[in-house]
Amino acid sequence: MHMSPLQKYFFSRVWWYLGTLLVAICLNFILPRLGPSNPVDTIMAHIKTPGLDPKIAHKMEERLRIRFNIDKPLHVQLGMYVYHTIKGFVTLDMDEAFGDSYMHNKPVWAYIGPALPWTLGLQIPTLVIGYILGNILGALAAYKRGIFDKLFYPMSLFFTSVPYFCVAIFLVYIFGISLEWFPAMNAYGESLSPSWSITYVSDVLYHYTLPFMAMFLVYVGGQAIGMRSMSIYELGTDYVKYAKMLGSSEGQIVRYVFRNAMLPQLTGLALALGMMVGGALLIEIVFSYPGVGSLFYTSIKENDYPVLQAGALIVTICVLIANFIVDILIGILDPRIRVAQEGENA
Amino acid sequence: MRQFTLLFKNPSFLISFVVFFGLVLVGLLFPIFVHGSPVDRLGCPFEAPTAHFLLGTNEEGQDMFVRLLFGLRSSLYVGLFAGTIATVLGVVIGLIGGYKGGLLDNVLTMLTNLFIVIPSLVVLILISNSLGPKGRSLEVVSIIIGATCWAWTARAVRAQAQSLKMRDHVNLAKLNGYGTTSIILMQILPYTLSYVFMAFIIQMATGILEEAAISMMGLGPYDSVTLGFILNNAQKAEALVNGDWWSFIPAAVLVTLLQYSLFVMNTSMETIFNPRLRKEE
Amino acid sequence: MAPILKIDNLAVHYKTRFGQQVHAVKGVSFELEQGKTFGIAGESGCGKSTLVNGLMALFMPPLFYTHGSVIIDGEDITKFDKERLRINILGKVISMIPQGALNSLNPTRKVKDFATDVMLNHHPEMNKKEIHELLRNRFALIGLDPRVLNNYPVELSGGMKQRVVIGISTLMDPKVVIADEPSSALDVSTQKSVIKMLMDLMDKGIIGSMIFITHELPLLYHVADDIAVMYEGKFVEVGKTDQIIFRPQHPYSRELMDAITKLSSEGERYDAKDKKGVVA
Amino acid sequence: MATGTPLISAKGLTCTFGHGKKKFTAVNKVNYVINDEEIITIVGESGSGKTTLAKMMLALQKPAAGELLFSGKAITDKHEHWRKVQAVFQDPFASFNQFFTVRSQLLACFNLFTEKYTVDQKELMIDKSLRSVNLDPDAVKEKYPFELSGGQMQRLLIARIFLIRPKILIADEPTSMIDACSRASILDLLLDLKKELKMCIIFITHDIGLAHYVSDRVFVMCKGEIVENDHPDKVIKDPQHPYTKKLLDDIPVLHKDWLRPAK
Repeated sequence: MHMSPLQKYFFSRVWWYLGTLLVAICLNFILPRLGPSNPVDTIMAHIKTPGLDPKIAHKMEERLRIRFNIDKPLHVQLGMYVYHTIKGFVTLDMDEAFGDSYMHNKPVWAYIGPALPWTLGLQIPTLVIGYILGNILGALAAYKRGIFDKLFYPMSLFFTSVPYFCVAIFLVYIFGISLEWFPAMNAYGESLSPSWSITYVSDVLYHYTLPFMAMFLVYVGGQAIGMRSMSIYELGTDYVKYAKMLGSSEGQIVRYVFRNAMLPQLTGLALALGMMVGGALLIEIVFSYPGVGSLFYTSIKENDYPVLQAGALIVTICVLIANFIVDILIGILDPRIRVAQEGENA
Repeated sequence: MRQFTLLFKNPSFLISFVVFFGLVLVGLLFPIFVHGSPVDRLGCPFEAPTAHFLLGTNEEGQDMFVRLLFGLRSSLYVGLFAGTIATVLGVVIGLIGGYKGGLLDNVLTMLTNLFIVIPSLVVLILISNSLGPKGRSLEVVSIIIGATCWAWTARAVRAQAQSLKMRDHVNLAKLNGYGTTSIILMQILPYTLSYVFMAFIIQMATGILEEAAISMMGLGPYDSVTLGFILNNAQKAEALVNGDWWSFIPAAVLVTLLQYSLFVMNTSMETIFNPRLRKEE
Repeated sequence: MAPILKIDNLAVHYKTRFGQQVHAVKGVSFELEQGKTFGIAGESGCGKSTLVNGLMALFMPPLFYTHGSVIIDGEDITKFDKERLRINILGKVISMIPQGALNSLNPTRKVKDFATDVMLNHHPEMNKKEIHELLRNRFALIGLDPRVLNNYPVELSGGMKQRVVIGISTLMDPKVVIADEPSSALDVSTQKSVIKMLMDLMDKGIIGSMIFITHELPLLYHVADDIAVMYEGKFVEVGKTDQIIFRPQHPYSRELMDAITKLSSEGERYDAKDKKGVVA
Repeated sequence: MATGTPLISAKGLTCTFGHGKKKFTAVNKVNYVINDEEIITIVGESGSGKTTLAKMMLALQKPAAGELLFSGKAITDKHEHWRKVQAVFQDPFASFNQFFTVRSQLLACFNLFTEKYTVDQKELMIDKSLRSVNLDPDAVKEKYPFELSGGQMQRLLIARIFLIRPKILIADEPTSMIDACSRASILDLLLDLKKELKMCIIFITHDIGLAHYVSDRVFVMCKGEIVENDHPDKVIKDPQHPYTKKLLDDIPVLHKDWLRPAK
């Protein structure tokens, strides 16, 4: 079959990410079992109360043992787990994919499903806006230098080095508690119930301000620092010197530099996504924002192990998808990658 | 070397260096000056700062100032420990993959990319949770942090090793009859040292950060007060909403200060060591 | 005949990051006539490449103007402000062919688009279609396959990139072209075709005259009418090509010429009597 | 004289890189014989396979096929091989580790030797080798490579050869990174060394002038094959292969029309 270089690149990435997904699913099974106790013991320890009839407890344990296939060899357990997860994803049956939470006798998806939109709604806009603005500011700093850069650089450095949750804490304390400009907690007022009414939406946006700012500041800082040094590098390249010698305008040069420095920035983004998303989950805890991050927090507190595991998988999958999108963007924007694919063909 | 004298002439490096090592000294030497226990109930819950309790007390009436000092010390300890593990792992994996090439390199690169793409915090949460509260000593937490955060260093060191192995001084060492281990240690490693040193600083910062992060989640070490643990307590006791600033702001400031000073040290070193950026002036 | 370009006592310095001034070009004078090629010979580090910037009056930090003049069309372009220099002179009246042609093209821009950018800088009144037409014609005229216009630089070989760069540098029929080691990274056969292309551009009148900088003297012998030998930022000797190559006066030029004649396929062979090897 | 077994002989020597679609043949079924104390020049443009050919002789690159014999024997013990076959590389700046002094880098050669020397003996040998390449031992021994000039470093590389005293020296573009004026003196130094050690030198170069100046025989390489193998006068005056003809035609020389009719 004849494929264009871009298609080839696309498919090679698809395979890579599918492979990574499989590894992630396996890790998701293996990692929780590294410890001394198995999931059934963990759950039982939580359920057993002094008043519980030992017979009922025993019966419950039996059922859990069957559910978790705990008596089968580990590789069979792994196989079953991978099978159910993938089958669930393919048939879009999330209850099959993630199973039930035994703490509350509800399917895990009942927790993850409602939490995910809040997390995505927080992460995606901050990431996109932060990325774009950060790059513009970074390029400006590299190009203008001078006073602007002298002020801007340490500030960006500050925001990129401060942990997300610390920024969140400072913002909550200053703007939420002391000044009372913005609500410090939750995603919407307690008296409201979710609907598409203007009151509700504007209340959500009002609550959105501080968590958004906390993440946004860090993203912008990080992107700006990276873009600044990439642009400085690009400004010293031969093609920029040549363009200047041919009388290219400043604006022209800035456009070249911006475009070409964006590419390594995108690669950097792909590499950093895992770190960034992990850090940003903590923001939700500070704001009691009802997303996956807060879900982690409560499920750890309640020792609700299936929810934790499912949350870990869903976050990993989201990061993999984001990574994949960035990779494909790079392939589209950078002619060098297409040519490299063609070279492999020759 | 000349580069190091240049480094100490760089004001931002100097300031961050002084701040960081100042904090290290405080973390090391405070028991000489401050006596007190981080866990004993010494006062009433949520006492505001006074001359007696410099930073007030928390929900259990523990002295926040003493807790903060202990927290600083254990956070630094995690940073150093986890940073060392991550750096050593990253350098070893990167050097071997980059120098050896072939199948081994393919496997190591794949592993590295996996660790980069999969969010390390998620992995940390799963492992820490499975260890159970009794399994998480400060050392164990440091080790698992180190074992999950090496990939960035490995990636960069691998790239360097790969280009260095083409250099003629490596060929010359081969012609002198030296083996792989000796060549990696004597001919490749020294050239990556300035990078490795910078990576170590970042890894220390990562170690401190990741510990604070999982402690915030409630999965921190059981045997020590860390800065993350203080924040977690404040969170649980809803100190934030109640405006008891002394039970969380100082800890957050300390984490920030540690991170910022390490980052500034790293970037100012980069401008000195990295000739690409040096051209800028 | 009046010279097109007159350089008078031009000096250029740059500042190091420790604030020291390095005088890379220390007072250089020469004249260039229509249709002639002026060769500049010297080893690496003698200030040749800094001189290129000086000749274009293009002073970008850390490079600074010290003194002297560059007179073209009766005007001293060192006195021009940046915008005037950029719009009226660079690429249009004085153009250059860079040393590192391999990296001189923007890697993410098609040849056509880059060339269009260059044209639009000087002729904003033109539209893209006109420019593309002009590009195709010009590339065909100078013996370049117009199809390369649709390529990205990575898709071109080293020799092809160099030719594309020459094509772009001479788009606006510059009066003076400065070629800074235009072929040193190429293999000999490609080098020859590139030099031929340059000479052809001169014959066709697309280029008025040329300044050719290289450390390869035999090459310079074939292309230059006059040669200056540069050493530590100064011209130690300037003269007609034959005189410089065969009867150099200055000790440095003499040493340079000796070195090349000794190691040439026309020179004497290493004393064969000492050798024992025999052709199998 | 070319009696008995030749010093180096190659039969059907092939080297490939990569595999599958990306497979690239750098050296393709090459045959040659090199005799004792000969000076051979391998001329070729970049990508012609000359450096790969040299690396195979240096046992730095394994051939994919064919045989390569030294005095009739295949390479078995690399240590022993490197006692006999050594190299001088193109870029003197890249040939030394910037982190060690000149002395310790020369001391590293003793790793090849089976003989045991005392520290004093080693020092004496190093001093002698440095003097033989016109370097003052006291002035350079404690220096780091970056404190020396390119010419000095290239001399150091030659001093190293003087210490090891191999039978075969492979010199990969030994003068291309040095300024024109010191080029000839480095070359003469190598040739003097050859006389003293009675070794065979194989120059790898793209400079046909250099080949003409020094060699007994010139190999011209093109696309992984040796297309010419003869006395330099013969190769230059009467090239057999069309590639050589074109190459000679394209090199600018002083006494021949190159571009347009003579001035």
